[in-house]
Amino acid sequence: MNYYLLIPFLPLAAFLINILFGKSLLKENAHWVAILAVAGSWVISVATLIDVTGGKTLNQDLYTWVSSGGFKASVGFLIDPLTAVMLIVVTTCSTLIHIYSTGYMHGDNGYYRFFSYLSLFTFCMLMLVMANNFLQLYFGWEGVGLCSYFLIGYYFNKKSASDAGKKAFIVNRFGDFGFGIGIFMIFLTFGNIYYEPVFSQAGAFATKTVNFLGYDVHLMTLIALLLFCGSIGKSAQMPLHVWLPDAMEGPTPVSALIHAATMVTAGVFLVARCSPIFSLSETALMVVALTGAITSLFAATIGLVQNDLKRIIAYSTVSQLGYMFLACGVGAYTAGVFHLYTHAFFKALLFLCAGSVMHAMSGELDIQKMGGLKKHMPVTYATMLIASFSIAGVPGLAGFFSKDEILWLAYSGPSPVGKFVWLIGTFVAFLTAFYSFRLIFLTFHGTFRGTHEQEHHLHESPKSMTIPLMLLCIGAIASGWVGIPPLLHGGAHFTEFMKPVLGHPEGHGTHAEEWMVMAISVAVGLSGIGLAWFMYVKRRDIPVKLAEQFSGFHKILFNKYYVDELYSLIIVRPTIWIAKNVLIGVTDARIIEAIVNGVPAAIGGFSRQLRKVQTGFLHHYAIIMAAGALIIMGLMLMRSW
Amino acid sequence: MVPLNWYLMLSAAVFSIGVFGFLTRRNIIIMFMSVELMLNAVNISLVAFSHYLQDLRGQVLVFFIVTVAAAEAAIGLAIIIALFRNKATAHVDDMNEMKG
Amino acid sequence: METNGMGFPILSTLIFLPVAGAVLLLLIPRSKEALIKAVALCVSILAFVISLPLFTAFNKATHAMQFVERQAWIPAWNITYFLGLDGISILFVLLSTLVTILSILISWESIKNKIKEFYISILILEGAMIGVFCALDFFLFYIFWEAMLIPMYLLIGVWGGPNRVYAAIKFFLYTLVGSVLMLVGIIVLYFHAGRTFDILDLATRTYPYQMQLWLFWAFFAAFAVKVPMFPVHTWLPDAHTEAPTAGSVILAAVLIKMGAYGFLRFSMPLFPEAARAMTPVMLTLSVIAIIYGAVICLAQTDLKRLIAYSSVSHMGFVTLGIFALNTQGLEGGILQMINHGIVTGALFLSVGVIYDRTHTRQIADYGGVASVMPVYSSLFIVFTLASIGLPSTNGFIGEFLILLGGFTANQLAGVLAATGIIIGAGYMLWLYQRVFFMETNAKVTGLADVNMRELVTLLPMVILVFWIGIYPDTFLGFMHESVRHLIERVNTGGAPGASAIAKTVTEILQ
Amino acid sequence: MLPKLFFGWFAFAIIALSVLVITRRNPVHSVMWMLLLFFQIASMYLFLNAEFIAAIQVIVYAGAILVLFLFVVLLLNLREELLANRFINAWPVGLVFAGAIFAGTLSAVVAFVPNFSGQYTVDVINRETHTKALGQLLYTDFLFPFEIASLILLIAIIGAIVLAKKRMRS
Repeated sequence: MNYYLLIPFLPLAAFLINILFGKSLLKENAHWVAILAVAGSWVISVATLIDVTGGKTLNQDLYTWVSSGGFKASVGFLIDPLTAVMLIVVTTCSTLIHIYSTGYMHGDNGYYRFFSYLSLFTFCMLMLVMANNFLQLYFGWEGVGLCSYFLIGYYFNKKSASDAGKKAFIVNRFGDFGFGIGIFMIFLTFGNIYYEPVFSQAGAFATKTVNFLGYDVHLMTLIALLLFCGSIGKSAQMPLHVWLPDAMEGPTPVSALIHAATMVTAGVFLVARCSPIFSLSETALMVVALTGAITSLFAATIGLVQNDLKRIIAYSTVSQLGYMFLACGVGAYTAGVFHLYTHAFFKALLFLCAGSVMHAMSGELDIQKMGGLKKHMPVTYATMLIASFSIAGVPGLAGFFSKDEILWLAYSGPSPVGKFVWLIGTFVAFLTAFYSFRLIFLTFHGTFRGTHEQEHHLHESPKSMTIPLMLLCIGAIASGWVGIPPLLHGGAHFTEFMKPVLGHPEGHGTHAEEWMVMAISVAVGLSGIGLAWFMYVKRRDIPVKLAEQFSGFHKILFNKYYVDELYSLIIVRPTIWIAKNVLIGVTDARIIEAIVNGVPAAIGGFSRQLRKVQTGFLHHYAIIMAAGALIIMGLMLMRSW
Repeated sequence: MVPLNWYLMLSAAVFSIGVFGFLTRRNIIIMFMSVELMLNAVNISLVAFSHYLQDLRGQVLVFFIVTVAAAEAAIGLAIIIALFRNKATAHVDDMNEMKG
Repeated sequence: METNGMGFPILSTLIFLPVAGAVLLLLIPRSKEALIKAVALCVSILAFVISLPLFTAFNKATHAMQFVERQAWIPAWNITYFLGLDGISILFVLLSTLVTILSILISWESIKNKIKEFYISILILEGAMIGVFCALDFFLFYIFWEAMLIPMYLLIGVWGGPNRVYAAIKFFLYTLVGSVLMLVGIIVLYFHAGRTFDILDLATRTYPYQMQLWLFWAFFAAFAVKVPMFPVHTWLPDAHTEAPTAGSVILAAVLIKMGAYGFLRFSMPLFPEAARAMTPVMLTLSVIAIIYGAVICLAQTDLKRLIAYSSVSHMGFVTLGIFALNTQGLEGGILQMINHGIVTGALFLSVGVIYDRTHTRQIADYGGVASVMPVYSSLFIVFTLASIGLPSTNGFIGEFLILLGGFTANQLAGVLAATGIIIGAGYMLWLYQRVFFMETNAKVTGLADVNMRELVTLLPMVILVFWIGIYPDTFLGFMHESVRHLIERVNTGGAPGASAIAKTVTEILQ
Repeated sequence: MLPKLFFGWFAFAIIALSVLVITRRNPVHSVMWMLLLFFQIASMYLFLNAEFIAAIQVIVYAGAILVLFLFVVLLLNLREELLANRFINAWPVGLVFAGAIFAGTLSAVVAFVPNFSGQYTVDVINRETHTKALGQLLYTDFLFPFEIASLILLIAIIGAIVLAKKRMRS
């Protein structure tokens, strides 16, 4: 089972080939290398999945990466059910999006560059999910962040794009700051940063407390929360969610791959991977659950009023990621990962459809300027509709099963905040259905509201784009079928498959309760769709009126609760101000430089006075010399007396 | 027999006259000659010492002083010529180029 | 004369070959510019080639000095000509020989006046730098230490920017004030230890605690200025900004390493108790330097000045690692010195490349360079990322080990220092965005991409960035034994078994 | 008594001539008085059994150095100087200093009594002849300073030429 090595290194090879030879040799054929590599990875991943279902796991070091004193970290691979599922998610989405990109990016003058970044991203993401120690995880973690930086800022001549890329990287660094310290704490605690020994010894520290920066804190809570900082940054949770909406400056396939299906779910993956640590701390779990719940609600409310096609989906992503954390927080890691897995398909699909729409609209993103597109782009419409049904939780589709499992486990699970987050989750399900269909109705239904020129150009996208749409659509429908709960006479295969790694909490509730939770979730989903239809198809005047009636609230929502402005006001501007006016202006210039230049200046001033003694007149010197001679003579005479 | 002190007193007198000349004359050539005067005063005392102490080393010193005086005169006068060529004056209080 | 196992005095050759090259240059008529450059380049390459066997012949299993050369020099004062390398110093010798080649290459066209003197200065500087790292006799060390100043002073003062004289004098005086205090310290040691300048011998003795403290601060004055540590850093921005590219590169890559090297070679083994006692102060100063330098970078408008201040921040990491006094911190610190030499050296080389074309250092004069100079931009991003410590680049390995060591030694220091990484990403990416992204500035349109010579100059740095980032063991392997020995000395020197640092929480708990 | 009379004459002549040298307005006159002064000093040296030094005094000082002075004075053509003040305005200060130095020196030498006797008594010198005795000393014990003196003279010659030479290019 050594062929697993090829999974990450095929994309790496593709990256190297493209970045070195893409510009001069490959040019318009750059995609072939990338697609072949990632498709190869996909094939091997499938084979790996089959191996893992057969019960095989693998934990093997390739070589020692860093070793210093007692510290050792290697490049190594751990393949277990969690990794296998992530491999499938990553390689499948990546392959399809690579294919889609050949159409979407056609004719772009950075074609080779785009594909080399995609390959690099795939490599880093695979390194991340296949790691067997925290340092390699961190490598992948930062690596995908880097690719995200490159790809968000792909159109680097645009200021907004390069700003967004930079913002994504720096905001993530805030999260990684905690993550890094988490790794230090793990090393200090276990003397080791490999998953296997760390997780197996974690139980021994369940009740330990440790002094951290002068406070006595519960050790496992501390480690879990520090690691969770990383997750917050990478998965765009409150309060570090600000980068993800801006990240939509990147090309749409990038949004689909990185900012929906794979990279942003790395945070969830981290929590799931470290479930043995998180499970030891009720406080940490509660924080995770509440962060997830609040973020999902928060992002969903913003999503209600946005007009930018991609930003709506981006907020939806933030919201759904919150959902996954909510699941992990109530101890239902399997449900979280299950949602991660179904979400990858339907959210990637949503983005790719949005890309297809943009393609038709020559880059226009304002949904208020669209409408009635369904007759021009039937395939896009159909697939996007299915994806929206899936996210809204319509029974039978992928999103339904994963969302239902989360809500049920939140309701019935052991978590003390379970009922509360269930309530929020259900409400968010309603909002999700509403804004998803607001998007559908405004875009595809009604009459076209853009310019004539745009209308003239409307067309269905090329085959290279629609085929991936259709393939992903299959995923959006069917990917949930591996996890049909026993209540619906399914086998819950997914849960069973994951159990050895993640464990699984048993819901404590009757069948009646389970039916009730499911019914409520379906009901709120459908009513959300209904309300959207009512407001954006039937009575188009209501949204305007509502916006006027609650103009204050609408403004707050529309401006995303002013979080960006707040950060700028309390972090960015004061720091720059201090740098300019205090450090450069006062400390360096007025204190240190004043001393450094002041001492020589004082000496200089003294010598300027002193040099007046040098009159240049020979007689003055002669007199002084005579005086000197006299003094010496006087001293000699005095001595002899 | 003339006592050594007399020679020394003579030397002191000549030396002081030289000092006075050096300190007060404006003409650089006369100042220079005052220096020669001082050197001669020293020579007188050295020769006198040599005679009274019955040691020739004093006279060896005189020999060297004469050498140095010759060298000094050559260089000094050359400087004076160069100076005069530029400043057209031999009065030292007209010169303060070395003012700090 | 002790044998060094190489069959010939390799270290002396390394020191004096460049000096001989400088003498050779002296004999070439100044009109033959091409010949002067060629000779300088050949000499530097030859020195590099000679230094390569050090890399392979070095015995990693011992902390003892290797390639030792020892000869009585001034017997009356018991001064010997004593050279040798251990795991701490060997990498710096290699770095010096490499960087010299690159700085000669980068100056190929940008230096147009007094060419002969320029290359003579660089070659003499190379000899002195190698001498500093090899010297094991205090007297010899001090000679090289001061000899290094003169060519650097000339490089800044003669071939520098508009404000070069101020910067050069500032550099010189700052360094000299520090060195003089060190000289006093050396003389005190000399007499206290019964008239010996032998560093190895001195480093095995015990000194009274009060004396250790005084001498520690005397040496601190010299080394802190060179590093430069927080309150004495203001010469660096001026020197870097005004120096010609080659000067900045050598300054950043090698010269400022000597401060940290001094801490490792002298302050710690000679005054272990004082070093232990002063750890809180040093950690505080390091953390201040990290944050202070980084925050100042956020408000810089001058390319070279920004990189200079980032050096203050990065060298803060180095001193943090060194004074963490544990294996990870020390090895990380030493590796980070190499890394900083490579990365900041490369950044200055890169800035030199574009400065040759535009003759402006103002960030506002750039923008959109990535569209006109794609290859250059790719190289620059590699160095940018290495500078902000992205995993798989060398910066990551160094910073991670330092932070791990720092955090182990003092949690607060580790946490505060880690904020430097956030700010570091902030200013470097801001710089990169302003220069390479956004709309193409009129001043950069039509610039030619890097030519072959510049590519050859920058490529070794790219290779090293990834080599250390991906397989750091090649370099860390040199240090293990020497660092272990050093920690032993620091922890047990003076009062045996005084304290054991680097406890894991596990040990505390059990 | 006779030696004291001679000494009195020399002392009087030397002091008087010295004063004349430094007070003349015209440097040419000063040089002339100095010439006389040097002859007086040389004669006094004869009374101190130093024939060779007396010879040098006449040949080198009077013959060479003073002639040099004279040349320069004539070369410079100092007509305006002859009309200006001879002394600086603050000449009393000079007088005070010179007087102080005289007083100081006098107080030191007035009570000086020689209490050392070397090997070169008058008889020895007379037997060996003065020039030979001095020569032996110069070429043995003082050989090295002697050589240095020759170098100094060489340097002085070259230096004087370089300094006094008219600059061709300026």
